[in-house]
Amino acid sequence: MILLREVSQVFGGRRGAVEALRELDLDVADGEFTAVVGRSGCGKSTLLRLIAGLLTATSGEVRVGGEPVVRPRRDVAIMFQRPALLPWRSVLDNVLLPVEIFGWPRQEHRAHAHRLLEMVGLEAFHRRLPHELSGGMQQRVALCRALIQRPRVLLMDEPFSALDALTREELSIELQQIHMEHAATVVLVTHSIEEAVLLADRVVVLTPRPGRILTVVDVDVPRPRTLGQHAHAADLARCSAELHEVLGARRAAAEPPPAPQR
Amino acid sequence: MILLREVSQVFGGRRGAVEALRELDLDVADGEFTAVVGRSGCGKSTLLRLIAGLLTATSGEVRVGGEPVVRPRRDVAIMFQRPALLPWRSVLDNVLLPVEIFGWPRQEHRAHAHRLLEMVGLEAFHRRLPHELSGGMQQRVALCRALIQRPRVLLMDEPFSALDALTREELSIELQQIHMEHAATVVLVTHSIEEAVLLADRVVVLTPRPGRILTVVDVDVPRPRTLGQHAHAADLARCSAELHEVLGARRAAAEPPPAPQR
Amino acid sequence: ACGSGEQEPSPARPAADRVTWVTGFGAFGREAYVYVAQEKGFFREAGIEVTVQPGQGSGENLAAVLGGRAQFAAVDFTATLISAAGGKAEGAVAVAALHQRTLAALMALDGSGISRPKDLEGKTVADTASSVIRMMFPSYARLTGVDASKVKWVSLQPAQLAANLASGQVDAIGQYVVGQPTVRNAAKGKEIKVLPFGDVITDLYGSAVTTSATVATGRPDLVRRFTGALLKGLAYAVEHPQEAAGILVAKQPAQNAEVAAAELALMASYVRPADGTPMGAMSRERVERAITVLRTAGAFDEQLTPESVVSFDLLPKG
Amino acid sequence: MERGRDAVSAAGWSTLGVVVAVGAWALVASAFAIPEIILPSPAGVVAAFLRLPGYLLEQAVITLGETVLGFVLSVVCGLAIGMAIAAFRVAELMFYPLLVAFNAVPKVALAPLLVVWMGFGQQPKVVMALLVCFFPVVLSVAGGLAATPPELVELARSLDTPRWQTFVKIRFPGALPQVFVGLKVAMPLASVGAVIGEFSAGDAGLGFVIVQAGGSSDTALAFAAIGLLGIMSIALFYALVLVERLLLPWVRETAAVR
Amino acid sequence: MERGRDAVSAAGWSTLGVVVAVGAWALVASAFAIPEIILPSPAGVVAAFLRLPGYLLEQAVITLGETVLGFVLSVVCGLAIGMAIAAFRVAELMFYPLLVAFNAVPKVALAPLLVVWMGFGQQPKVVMALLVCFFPVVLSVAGGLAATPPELVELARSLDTPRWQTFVKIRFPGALPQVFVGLKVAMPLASVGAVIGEFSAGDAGLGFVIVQAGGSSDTALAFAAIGLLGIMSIALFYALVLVERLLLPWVRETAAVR
Ligand SMILES: Nc1ncnc2c1ncn2[C@@H]1O[C@H](COP(=O)(O)OP(=O)(O)OP(=O)(O)O)[C@@H](O)[C@H]1O
Ligand SMILES: Nc1ncnc2c1ncn2[C@@H]1O[C@H](COP(=O)(O)OP(=O)(O)OP(=O)(O)O)[C@@H](O)[C@H]1O
Ligand SMILES: Cc1ncc(C[n+]2csc(CCO)c2C)c(N)n1
Ligand SMILES: [Mg+2]
Ligand SMILES: [Mg+2]
Repeated sequence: MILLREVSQVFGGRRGAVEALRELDLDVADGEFTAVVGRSGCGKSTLLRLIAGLLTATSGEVRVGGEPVVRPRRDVAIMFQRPALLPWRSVLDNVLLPVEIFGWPRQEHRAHAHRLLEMVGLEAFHRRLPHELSGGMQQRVALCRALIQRPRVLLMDEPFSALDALTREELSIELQQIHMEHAATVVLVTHSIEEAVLLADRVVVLTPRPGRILTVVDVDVPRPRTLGQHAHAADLARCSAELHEVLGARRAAAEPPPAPQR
Repeated sequence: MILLREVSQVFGGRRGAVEALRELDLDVADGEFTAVVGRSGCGKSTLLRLIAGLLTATSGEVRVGGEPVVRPRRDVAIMFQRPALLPWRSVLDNVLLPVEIFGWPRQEHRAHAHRLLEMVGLEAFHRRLPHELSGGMQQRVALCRALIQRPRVLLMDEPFSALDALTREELSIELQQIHMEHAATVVLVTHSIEEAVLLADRVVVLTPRPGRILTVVDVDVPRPRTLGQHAHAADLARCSAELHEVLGARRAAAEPPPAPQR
Repeated sequence: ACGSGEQEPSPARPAADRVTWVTGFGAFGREAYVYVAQEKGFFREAGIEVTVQPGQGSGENLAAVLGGRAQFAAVDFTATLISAAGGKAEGAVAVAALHQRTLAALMALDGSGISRPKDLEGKTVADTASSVIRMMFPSYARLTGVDASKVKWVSLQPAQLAANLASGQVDAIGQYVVGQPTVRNAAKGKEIKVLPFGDVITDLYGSAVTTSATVATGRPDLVRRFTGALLKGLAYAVEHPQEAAGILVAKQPAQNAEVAAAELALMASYVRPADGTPMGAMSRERVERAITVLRTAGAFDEQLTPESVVSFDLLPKG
Repeated sequence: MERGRDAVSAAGWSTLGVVVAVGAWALVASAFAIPEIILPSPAGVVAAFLRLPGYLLEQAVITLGETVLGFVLSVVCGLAIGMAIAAFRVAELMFYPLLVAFNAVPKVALAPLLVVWMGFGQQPKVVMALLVCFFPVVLSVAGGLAATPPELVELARSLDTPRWQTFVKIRFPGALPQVFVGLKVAMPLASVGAVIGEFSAGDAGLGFVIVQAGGSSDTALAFAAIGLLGIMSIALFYALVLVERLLLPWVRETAAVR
Repeated sequence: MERGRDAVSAAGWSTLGVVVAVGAWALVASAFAIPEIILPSPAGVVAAFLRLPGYLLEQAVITLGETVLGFVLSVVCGLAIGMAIAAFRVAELMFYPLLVAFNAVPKVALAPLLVVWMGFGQQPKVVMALLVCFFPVVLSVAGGLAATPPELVELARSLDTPRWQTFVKIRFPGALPQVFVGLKVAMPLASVGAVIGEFSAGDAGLGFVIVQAGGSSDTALAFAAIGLLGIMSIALFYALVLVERLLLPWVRETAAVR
């Protein structure tokens, strides 16, 4: 479904260029759920932008559904790292924005929007304006806006970063559910290894700037998955451990704290 | 150092009022490190705003250092949930903003700013503008801006939410270091129980809207702490488990996923 | 094209011709005669329905006539000559003189040290930037023995002239003779010394009824009827200045009836021909001499024939 | 209750402002012994108004009509041109310099042209009002549209939003606060335009009164007309502010405090 | 290279715009057989310019000086008043209505006063330019300052930033893009103001040329002066755009694409 070949992205700037991605190759099969992890600033958001057709790669090839990506497509939805809500629209109208733009029947999708808001626990807030919401609530509205499109490819940039563990887990489960029902191809950027392992078929690990693929960890655990006391808990834990290993988090933490710098 | 008595906060709005906090009592001792956890939208950011003097409580009393809070004080620094960087200032100048405003000698604090940027891994970016940074990088700049103030009270609203596990852990250690060196009173809002337990003396758990104190978990583990294979790992794990228990996360996760809603 | 008529169609002659008349400048007392002709029914008798529009000065009035927005306008004939010589007023023709001598004048406050033309030397005189008075001054200066180069001119908007004279910003201003009551009012009743150019430059006409060649050749009958009625109004107005002023103020409440009456009284001697020729008359010889006077004064260099600026066969006869 | 008291104190301050201004004027007029013909006293102006109240109000209504019509047209044209400039680089390159040049032309100079084309009626005054005031609308529309936050532009792009929909649903609503600044600049200019139109042709409206009064050196009457013009503009301006508040409640709610 | 080609194509389009406009003008002038006195042909205007090129340029320089000086003063005053209005509610309540009313006064009506106070020199023209164009600056400054993103206002408050520092370091830089829109509106107005000043008193500048040409019905000469005025304004406007680009590089980098 998604194919990247030797994709590099360099940002020019008055203070010199920044190499965000270097010669990245990636294949995501139809219906596959891929998680992307990597250090802050390694190019994860840039990767999603490239797939979404919002950026044109400095070099290399990006294809979705076999066609080269030259501009955004309507069957590809992206949920940004920032909520990007329209401040003058109510929560409900923000969720319905794609429906309006696609010219879909509003009445029908209204019901869908209400269901989604119900799901993320914001039904009571559907008539409010974004500035009346907390950070996490805004993020959930953005999630609903991405989901209402029912896209073939769903790109999500840290969708749960502003959410508490419980909400995060509930929504992970919902997302899994939606993925299973619609067989959408999902690429999810996250900083939570637990989340990556819980949701993804494959976890792609990027190196720090410039972003290249360090490794890909396959998570061969049947769905629906939950963290905790279930049958495949051990499998999940193993994947998790492997990722922690690769990312070097535990190792670094185990070392004595670095000498104070002043 | 910080004292809240029967603090309630109600937001008026054209669509009806929202009760964010209800009759909250909280004491934070001088030099204490308090973490606040709770579900999205429960009033954590509101709580920080009240302590920072950015909001006046609908009812109740808020004191810092014994004095009623009527307006922001310069010995109280707050790091917001959103980076709130000035788009026309370079990274370094953004970090130096408080220095300029406080009229401190710029030259001296320049070095400090560079050390902080070094610490968060952004020294190479100090001349760039905010829009050239990734989400996590912006958040780190905001962190530096809060730290350069060397405040007596440091209020942080999900400071690491956009950071990968490794960076997050590195910065947690730095933050601990700074807290130990300066004996600052810290209130940290977070969604990561691990982080709360790693850093805090006490973890305050808020109920969902309206926010009230559900429970307070004390973490009696000497510093410096690290997650992992250290002496007090078991203690930390116990606190962590207790919090998970209270927050209901694990429990919910252990249950079968809720029936699909459509 | 016809002016937008605001009046009821005349019941007597439903097929009345509709024309627009543009006054010389504004709707001051000196322009009251057109309202008189209207009010007294002179136009109706001539089978014409007239819409009156306050004018903007010579240039704009010529433009209105040439552009076909108005059929007739009062235009200072000196300005018409100057514009025509520059090739700017092609097709504009005078069909009747309103003033037999130019109304151009300079005015000063009594006691300002200006009592005769010679006193102007070394003084500051204000006038509108486009004023014909300024263009006539060299002739006036020559005829009165004034060294024109010793007079300093400054430009002001028309409405500012009196105020600046009254407040002592300038020593004298260019005005039409009929402006005296207004200036006296502005000067809080101080007496005004008037130096009329017409006293020494006798060849220049004042304003003339001006139309376009299109109307002049296409509707000669309309022109005759119109000028006839208008001049009737003019005669009536200068004979009955109080009544005429009343008619004006009824139409234009912002005007002051006393000032208007005084203007009309002052205008009387300029309107009636001295030599017994009919009102509105113009002669080829005088027009020729006027052209010469202006060319000598340096107002223009080009050749100009009287026929190109005056429709002699349309002039009022007896 | 709060709001009621606020409104009262607001009205109080505004009145105070007017009182101070009129007081300063009276003081200047008398202290520097400026002749009445140049700067009439407030009392003289009021007296001039009371001489012809009916006539003046009648003329004010005429000017008001031209102003409002010209303003509405300028909003329509300004929106169209501003959007074209914001949307098409070619439109910007081709028309921006022309607009700038045109805007620098003192419109009085165009009056004879308008008279020839449109006669002596209301039409040329309305057009004059339009010409004088549409440029601020164009610039504020173009400026506001160019200032859409980049994240919202990216959102629109990600939905493959057709251009006009991006304009209508995202860029334009976001530009509205700035557009209203342009409208507020344009509103008083519209009345200036109408008055300039009246200066140049016709025999009605406050502009005509000003010319007539000026020509007869009746400065107090001219100032009375000018005063009416000012009052009219204040009313129109605050009507616009009201429309803004009703249309854009979210701006007030999120706007910066003082 | 890219940029070079862009600049060439930009210049090309702008030239095309001018050519189209002049062509349309020539066509209208000849097709409707409009008399020279009302709408001279482009050729006539060029001929009029070539008759007196030195004189016209000299007058243009005089007007340019007044325009620039008036504009600079209006920026200074506009910033001060705009900031006062944005900072103090009392200032807004007291002075806003007065400013609106004042802005609606056709400035020609104030010319006599200026002449009495300042005589016939350049000063009253500069003041006229200032008076005509400072209102857009005031409104855009006040509007821009009121539009600071709430998170930045909160940031300033959290640092207990003194008010003036909040203005200088946070609200004002953020308002600059909008302020420049106001300056762009004001710039051509400044030249209108200077010309109106020249209409009213004095014997120099393009405004004087326009009035004087009107008297001898030399409309072509008046249009030549108007044309110079337009060219001058375009130059000043784009100088301002250049200053904006140099001062606010971040705006271009983050600004919305078309
Ligand atoms: N300005 C406001 N106007 C109206 N309601 C508000 C406003 N700010 C916050 N609220 C409401 O107050 C409640 C608490 O908000 P707050 O931002 O404190 O939550 P939070 O705990 O920080 O959530 P999160 O973890 O999602 O950031 C929410 O329900 C929100 O809708
Ligand atoms: N518009 C831009 N101009 C210049 N550099 C940019 C731009 N956008 C991103 N970059 C740079 O590209 C690199 C990758 O950015 P990106 O946003 O993809 O990181 P990320 O992996 O999403 O990080 P995070 O986890 O912090 O969000 C960063 O170093 C950033 O500085
Ligand atoms: C009140 C008043 N009325 C008429 C004139 C005379 N006038 C008006 S415009 C103009 C120039 C001709 O184009 C002249 C001479 C005046 N000065 N003041
Ligand atoms: Mg990112
Ligand atoms: Mg929050």
